[in-house]
Amino acid sequence: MFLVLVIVIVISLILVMVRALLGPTLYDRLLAVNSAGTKVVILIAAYGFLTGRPDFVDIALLYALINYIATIAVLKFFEYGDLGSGGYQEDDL
Amino acid sequence: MNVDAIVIENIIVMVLLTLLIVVAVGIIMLNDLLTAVILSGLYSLLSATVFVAMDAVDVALTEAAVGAGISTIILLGTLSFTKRIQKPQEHNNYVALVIVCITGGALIYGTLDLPSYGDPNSPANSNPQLAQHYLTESKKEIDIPNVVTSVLASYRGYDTLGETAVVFTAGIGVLSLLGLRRRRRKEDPLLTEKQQRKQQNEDN
Amino acid sequence: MVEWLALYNDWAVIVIMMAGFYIMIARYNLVKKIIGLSIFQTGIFYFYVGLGKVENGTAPIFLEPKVIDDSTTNIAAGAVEQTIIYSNPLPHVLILTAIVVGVATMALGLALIVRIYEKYGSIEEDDIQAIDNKFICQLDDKK
Amino acid sequence: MLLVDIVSGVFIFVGCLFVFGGAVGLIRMPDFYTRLHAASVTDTGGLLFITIGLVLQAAFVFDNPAAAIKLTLTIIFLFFTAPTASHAVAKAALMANITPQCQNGKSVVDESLNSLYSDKGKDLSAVLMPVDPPEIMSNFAESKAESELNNKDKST
Repeated sequence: MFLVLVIVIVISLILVMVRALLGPTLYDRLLAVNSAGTKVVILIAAYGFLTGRPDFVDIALLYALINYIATIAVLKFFEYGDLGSGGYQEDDL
Repeated sequence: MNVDAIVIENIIVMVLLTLLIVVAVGIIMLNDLLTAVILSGLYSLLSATVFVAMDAVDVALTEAAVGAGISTIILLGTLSFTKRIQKPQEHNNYVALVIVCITGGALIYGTLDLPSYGDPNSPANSNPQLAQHYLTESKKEIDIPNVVTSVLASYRGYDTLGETAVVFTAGIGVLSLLGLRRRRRKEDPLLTEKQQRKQQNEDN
Repeated sequence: MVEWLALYNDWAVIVIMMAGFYIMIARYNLVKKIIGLSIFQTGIFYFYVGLGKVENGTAPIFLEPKVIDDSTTNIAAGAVEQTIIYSNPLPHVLILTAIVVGVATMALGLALIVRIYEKYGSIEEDDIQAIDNKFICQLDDKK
Repeated sequence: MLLVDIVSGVFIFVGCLFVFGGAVGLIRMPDFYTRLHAASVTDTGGLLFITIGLVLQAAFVFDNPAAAIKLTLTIIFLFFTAPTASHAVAKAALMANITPQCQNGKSVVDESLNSLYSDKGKDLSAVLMPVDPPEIMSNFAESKAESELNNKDKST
């Protein structure tokens, strides 16, 4: 069961990586990398079960958080060209 | 654990390493720097999976926090201060390719003497003074269930101290290079009055 | 394991390292060079950690024997009666140090690149060299 | 024991279908917004089913409640973060004027939505200039132009 899960996730990881390498726009690549991050979270969790030690789910948990931060940082760079400026404020609009 | 399980684990590691090669070649081929940064984030994601598959869970944790998180963000910060587009290179650098192929060939020739992957009798894994000592004695001597922690903090504590010194030095270097002079917010005409007042309050 | 596959991981690691090496010597963009440096570094990390992997082993965190249930269908079933094999923890420690130092190095290099961009207005190596050459020629003319 | 295996196996199988379908959709779909739709399936549906199956396994078969709790936390975090990330990607793409592909050569995006977001985007980019020396500002404008150029073609 876990073996099937791991194989399916690795295959879909390959498909997503093809999109990340081919993607016509940067947003496609970013979307593919974000999706690959979710798949890696599942893969790490499933690999722990496959080898019989499910103690290492911490890494998957950490990854779920870090992946989100990286995606949001890249998007902020896209929108403002800068990481330092703030987001929307009521005064600005 | 039977033989099939070992083969399956090895195949997973092989597939992941092959994917890493593909991503690295993609970083070579693509010209946009932002694309390269995004792909290097993907590279760190995959590399943590490789570390988990190679039983190095502590390394995977560090790589997750440091490789995927911090390095992506500092690369983006650099891009926000500099240019985003790489100047296109017309010619391929054949001299570099030849040098790389020769070096890689020499290294591959060197690997023929290495022990095979996962060999329990290799010198690194069977040394009674290092690996075996840590695995058998650290429960009695340090009493921490995680061997990596006990080696990192106790047996090789001075290494970790030196690492901290290196990180501290790098921090001083970055601060002295970039400094605090970037905060010229008051001169910016685009800020609204309310924000300026807020900043003055902060500065006071 | 098939004989020639036993070294496949080392070869893959060498290809990764050479990809990073190629970026470093063939691409003129400095940020790209830093990315290549980090790829080269990670190749070395895989090499070290791969040397520490032991067949049948698990991560070097001591197990309570009751953690593994005998009747499960997972791979490690039946490992309770045997002595549990752990992978070699020493490469993990070395690589843990190396990752943190590598990121510190990268941050320092990127700070240098930002300074270079402020001075030269470019982060391409050939542009910077051209500007340098022009400057040196001007100095020679003054003499 | 057998019942738990069957139930978690069904959950994991359904989740595998979601993940694989999402990956295939990411390859096969024609333009960005439909790909986004396909990828969101992986982030929520596939993750939910697979993780429920894994939680069942961890709690009842492996007898490891700590892992089950951590997996539940993973579900909770990803259910907050994954839709947020998808929404942010979609909004950023809309503000960068990426138009959906369509058959008549006309944009499918609703006119009111388009004007709402693109106008706001222009205003914001005028207001939120980087707070830095002038050369950086010109560089910013240049990079905006370059990004619009880059959105059209690919950068191989």
